[in-house]
Amino acid sequence: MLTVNDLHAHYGKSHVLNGVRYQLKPGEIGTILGRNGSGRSTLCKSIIGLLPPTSGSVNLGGRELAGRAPHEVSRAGIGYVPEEREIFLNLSVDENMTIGRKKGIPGAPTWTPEELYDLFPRLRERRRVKAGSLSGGEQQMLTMFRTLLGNPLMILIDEPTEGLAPKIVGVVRDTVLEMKRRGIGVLLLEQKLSLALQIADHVAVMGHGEIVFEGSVEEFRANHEVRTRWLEVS
Amino acid sequence: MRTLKSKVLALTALATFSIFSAAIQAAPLKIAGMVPLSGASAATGELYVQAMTYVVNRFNENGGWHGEPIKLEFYDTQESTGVASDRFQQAVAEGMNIIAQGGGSSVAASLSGDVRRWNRRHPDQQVLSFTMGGEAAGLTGENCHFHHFRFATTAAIRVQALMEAMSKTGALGEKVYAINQDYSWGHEMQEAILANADKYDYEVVGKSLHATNKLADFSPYALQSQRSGAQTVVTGNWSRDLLLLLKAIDQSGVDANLATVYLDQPGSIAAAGSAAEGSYIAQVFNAEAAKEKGAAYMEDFKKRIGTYPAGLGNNGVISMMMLTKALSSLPKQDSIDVNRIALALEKAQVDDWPTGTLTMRASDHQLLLPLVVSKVSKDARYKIDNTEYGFKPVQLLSAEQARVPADASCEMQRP
Amino acid sequence: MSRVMSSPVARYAWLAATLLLLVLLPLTDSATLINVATKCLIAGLFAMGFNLLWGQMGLLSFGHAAYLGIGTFATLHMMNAIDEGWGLPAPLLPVLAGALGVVVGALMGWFASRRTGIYFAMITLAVAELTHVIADKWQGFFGGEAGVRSIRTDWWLFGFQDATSVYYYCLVWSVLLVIALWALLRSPFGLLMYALRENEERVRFLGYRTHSIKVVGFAVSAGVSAVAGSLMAFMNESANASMFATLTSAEVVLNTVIGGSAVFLGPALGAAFNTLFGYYIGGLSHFWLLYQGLIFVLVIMYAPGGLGGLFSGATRQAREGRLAHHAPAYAVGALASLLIAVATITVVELVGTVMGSSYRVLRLTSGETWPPVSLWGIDWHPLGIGTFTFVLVLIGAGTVLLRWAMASHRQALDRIGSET
Amino acid sequence: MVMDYFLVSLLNGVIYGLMLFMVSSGLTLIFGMMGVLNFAHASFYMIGAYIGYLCSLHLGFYAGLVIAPLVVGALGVFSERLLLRRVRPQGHTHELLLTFGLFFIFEEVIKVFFGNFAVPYQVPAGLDFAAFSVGSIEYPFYRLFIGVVALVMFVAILAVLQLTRLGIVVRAAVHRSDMVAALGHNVPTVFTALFGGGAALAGLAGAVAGAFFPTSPTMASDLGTLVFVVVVIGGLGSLSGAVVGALLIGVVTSFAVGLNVSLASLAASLGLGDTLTQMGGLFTVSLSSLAGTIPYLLMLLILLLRPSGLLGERS
Repeated sequence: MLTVNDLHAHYGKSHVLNGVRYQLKPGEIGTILGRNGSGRSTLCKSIIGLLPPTSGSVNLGGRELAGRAPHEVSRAGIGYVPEEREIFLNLSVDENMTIGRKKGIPGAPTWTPEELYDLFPRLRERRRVKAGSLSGGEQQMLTMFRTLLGNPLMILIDEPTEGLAPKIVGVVRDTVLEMKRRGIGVLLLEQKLSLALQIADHVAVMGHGEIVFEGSVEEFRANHEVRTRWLEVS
Repeated sequence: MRTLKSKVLALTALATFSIFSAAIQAAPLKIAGMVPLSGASAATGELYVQAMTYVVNRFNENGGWHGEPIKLEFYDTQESTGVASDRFQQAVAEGMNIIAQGGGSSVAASLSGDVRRWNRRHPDQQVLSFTMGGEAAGLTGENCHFHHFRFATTAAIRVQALMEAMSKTGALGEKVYAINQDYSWGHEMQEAILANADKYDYEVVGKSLHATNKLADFSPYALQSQRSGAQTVVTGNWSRDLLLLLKAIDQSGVDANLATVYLDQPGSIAAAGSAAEGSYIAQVFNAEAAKEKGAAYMEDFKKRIGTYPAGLGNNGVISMMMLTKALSSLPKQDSIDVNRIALALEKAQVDDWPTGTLTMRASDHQLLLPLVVSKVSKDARYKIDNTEYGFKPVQLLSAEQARVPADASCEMQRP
Repeated sequence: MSRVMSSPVARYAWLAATLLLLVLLPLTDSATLINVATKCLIAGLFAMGFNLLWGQMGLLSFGHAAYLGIGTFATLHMMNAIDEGWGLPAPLLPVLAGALGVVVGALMGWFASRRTGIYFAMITLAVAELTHVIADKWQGFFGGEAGVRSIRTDWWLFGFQDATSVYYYCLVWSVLLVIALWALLRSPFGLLMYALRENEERVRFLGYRTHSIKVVGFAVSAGVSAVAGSLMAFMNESANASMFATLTSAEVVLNTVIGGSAVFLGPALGAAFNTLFGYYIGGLSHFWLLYQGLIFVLVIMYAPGGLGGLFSGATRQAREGRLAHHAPAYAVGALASLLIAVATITVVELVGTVMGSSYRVLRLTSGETWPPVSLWGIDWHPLGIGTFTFVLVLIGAGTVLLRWAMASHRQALDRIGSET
Repeated sequence: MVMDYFLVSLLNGVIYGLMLFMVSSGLTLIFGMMGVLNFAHASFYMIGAYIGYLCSLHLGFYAGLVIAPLVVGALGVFSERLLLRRVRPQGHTHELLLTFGLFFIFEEVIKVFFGNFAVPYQVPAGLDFAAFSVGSIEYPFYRLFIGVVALVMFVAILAVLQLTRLGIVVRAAVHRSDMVAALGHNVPTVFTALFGGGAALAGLAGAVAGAFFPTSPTMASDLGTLVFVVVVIGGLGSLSGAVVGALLIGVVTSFAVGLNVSLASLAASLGLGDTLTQMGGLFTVSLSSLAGTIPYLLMLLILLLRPSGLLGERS
């Protein structure tokens, strides 16, 4: 189980995370919503070690991970799919997959490249092609597959459907549901409300570096004030 | 900790100083040896230290200058003009009378200029400038002055000697290629090579000037000389540029003789190895050429200093021999007057130098000295750098044969 | 209360004392000392000019020798012109040389500042290489190997024939320019330069043409460097093209880093330190460049703020009355460093001597396999147990003490942290 | 006849370029991955040559080709782990300055042990013969040997980078090291390995080339800025760029030597008369004497026109 407790982080002198608390169980899909600048992506980076938090705790199944190097966090079982689909443009699809491959910790669900390609056969057809020539949707799938090959316990996906065609969004949804089926905890971080509300088990909203709302999808839908104040632009 | 190396070397020198320091007299003559003791040219500096110590010790043991031993101090120029200027200031502050430079032309030029300005400002504490190592023409040309003396050769002298000996022995051929470093020294070499063409009946089939100590690969130059069909390649290169050129020419199988100037720098033969075999050099001294006299000098030097004199170190010996000769001709003085020493130097004649007579030309203060043109060979009597090679003499040129006319641009103002 | 009152006084007291010391220095009547001090002033001014680019704008130039050299040669030619009867007043030479430096610097800066970071550094390096080649080839202006020589001429009531007058000449110019630099850094333009370093985009969004700011900064930096070159010409009265070598550009970087680029007078401090080091240690040991390199690396590793940073840190601690907490750690640290330094020097000097050619001669002539080497008045046997023990004990003790000092320093910091 | 010289010139240039590549390859990979321009990289080349020389005295020339890269590689690992990594938090400039200091120290330490002059490191007798002759020109076998070693090295680096997982990780880290770390790879360790590997390559280059070119303490400073030129021209971080840059510099320098053309003679041949010749100075300097400067001119042009280099990616 992923437990984030009282997490603070700074960019230079600006305080960007202000005591975040959050929990996610295996086999659960959680979502954190928030506008640009709400601290959503920073939370992601702090959890996975790209931006070491100034204080607080990130705990995965009893192991304290706050302040550890990214590769240690990854090896502890937290996978990360970045917002801007940071695939390695100069490498082929297969090579991108190779980089993600690792043993994973005992008991974590395991994946093979072939079964991942089965989820999105188009990528298999293009496995020898340089990743730079892939379409946005293909890149998004490649980023997710790459991370899954590391056999994570939990996966953080930043903006999974940003700018994608509806058809691809469906593939993303199916893949996320497959992760849940296998027992991975999935945390979706989104700006808009598209995919998350269809599949999430619970919803949190971030603003000013804090969690300002937490509850079920129904509670969130009912709470008009949270939506207008923290999410919808206008 | 001060200059450990020279301390080790000057052991003998110190021993003799202490004998005389008991009888303290006023104002001994002080010589400042301005040589590189650290940095890339430190080994050359060491040769001067050995050589000057050798002559000065011998002179002091024989009673010095009217019973007064000469003092010899060394200053590390690091082969940099800036540092040399600092050391000059230090030396005059410590009362030195003669600033004797060993090393490259740029330091020589800078020190000669320092001395000229110093003497203009301090007429009551004038000093002399000796150039033991700088071969740039300007030192006895446009920049000559009364207080400066050169105990080294120039490009014109070296090239003429090489051509004279090589054409006499038939090694020169009719086609000559000049490869030199692209700065004033290399330019002077090239001019000298062009200037001697008619006299020794050869054609300069190619000339290259290359960046100094910058290139790593000389094979293109070897190729150029090959292409030109040259029978002799003449170069004034030194140190690294010489080594690279030697190796490139050797490895490309270029079928030409190589005529050099600075092949006797310490370490050059060792580093070049067989690539140097057969190369010619115009040398200030070669013991084998001087037969018994040469052998006697070599052994005496080794007995006193612990090693044979080598390469440019001989310029140090020559300069100190000329100086001590001049001093001996002067009557006893109460205070040191460098102008009288300078005038005596102009008339000094050294006859016990193994390869021949040494005199000073008064018009430009250029030493007239015999030269030896030699060839790198396994047959040589004295081996170099612990290799199997040495310099086998080809021809000994007397001072008269080796002299070239004084540079017309020298306008010396005499006191 | 008294702390607040004393802080500016303490700050200016240091400056005033230093200045007084500099003004009174010629009283020592030591030609050598005055000569070295003049060199320190010139190197210091050069480093201050260089640091305007780096410390203020974060632009690292590897080619500042070019601007120093331009100032030097321009001045030498002007001095020769004076000697031939032109009516230029000698005290104005640095102004003209500096103006030339500004013009050339603006031109070069216009090219170089089109890029940032490592690319900027590479452009300056390439320009410096090319300048060096031009200086080498253009014998008419740069004089080739023999260089250009000149002589100082007196002007009006001022005589420039002795070292003291040259020293004061350089001192006056250096102090004037340092004050000007200080004023520039505190002017709105100086703040703009600093803002540019922190966040270039934001400055651009504020409506400033960042490229022009950089060009002006580069030009001023080159101008100050050219004035330093001019003073150098005035002092040495000669120069040759070798001053354009990469080494000159490298030295000013070394000086600035050792002195500390973030402290205003840091570069000058570093330049003075290195000049004195080269002059005095260079006369003592053939391996002084190695020691200088080691000091440089140690500064980078353990005192990234340089000597200036250490000094200003210590004075700040003194002002805030905290120096006493740290004093034991500093003292022990200094002692430890001394022990390690002595051990290092011993090793380097012994190895260097034993590997040297004259030692080989000594081995051959003395009949001994490893004759002793004299260092600090002691005869050391290169392979003797005593030598090894001495070195190991010193290094061991030094390391233990150093660790203690660092731990104690950390504790003192923590204690202060918990108090406040 | 002219063709012969053309071919030999070309071969000379190519082989010199390949040698430059041997030294530059590690430099460009290290820069690409961590953004550090390692000033001390050419020092590794020099140290490799000295270790090769020591081995040739006691263990034989070929032992040196194995031992030199190992020792220099270890030195690289040591420098990265104990020194560079400690200043990394202060930014790239500090790393660069640290390597700048190391460059000085390495050169001075070599001088302490081996003195200031070149040491007699020789081509072994077994390799010291003419490979072939073109007309009257003999081509030394050892030059070809240098070229072959460089080619083998290039192929080996390519194979490791293209075919092994480590290679893929390195290539990925050159562009996005943080993402590689987030996928569970220990990037600092990969960097240490790369730094050591790059140093080892430079060490091998030194052991091979030192026997042909003199092995002296100035080897590093002679090549120091030239390898920067190679990687800048090729594109910082691009291995194939380093090959292209190195070959370009090698060939251009090789041919420039043969051209005794100056600005003045060009102007004269264009019918502009002798004015430039009379002006002297820079105008009469021949191109061949500028051979050593051409790389810097090329670099300046590249930096101003296409700063990412010939094959580098635009950033």
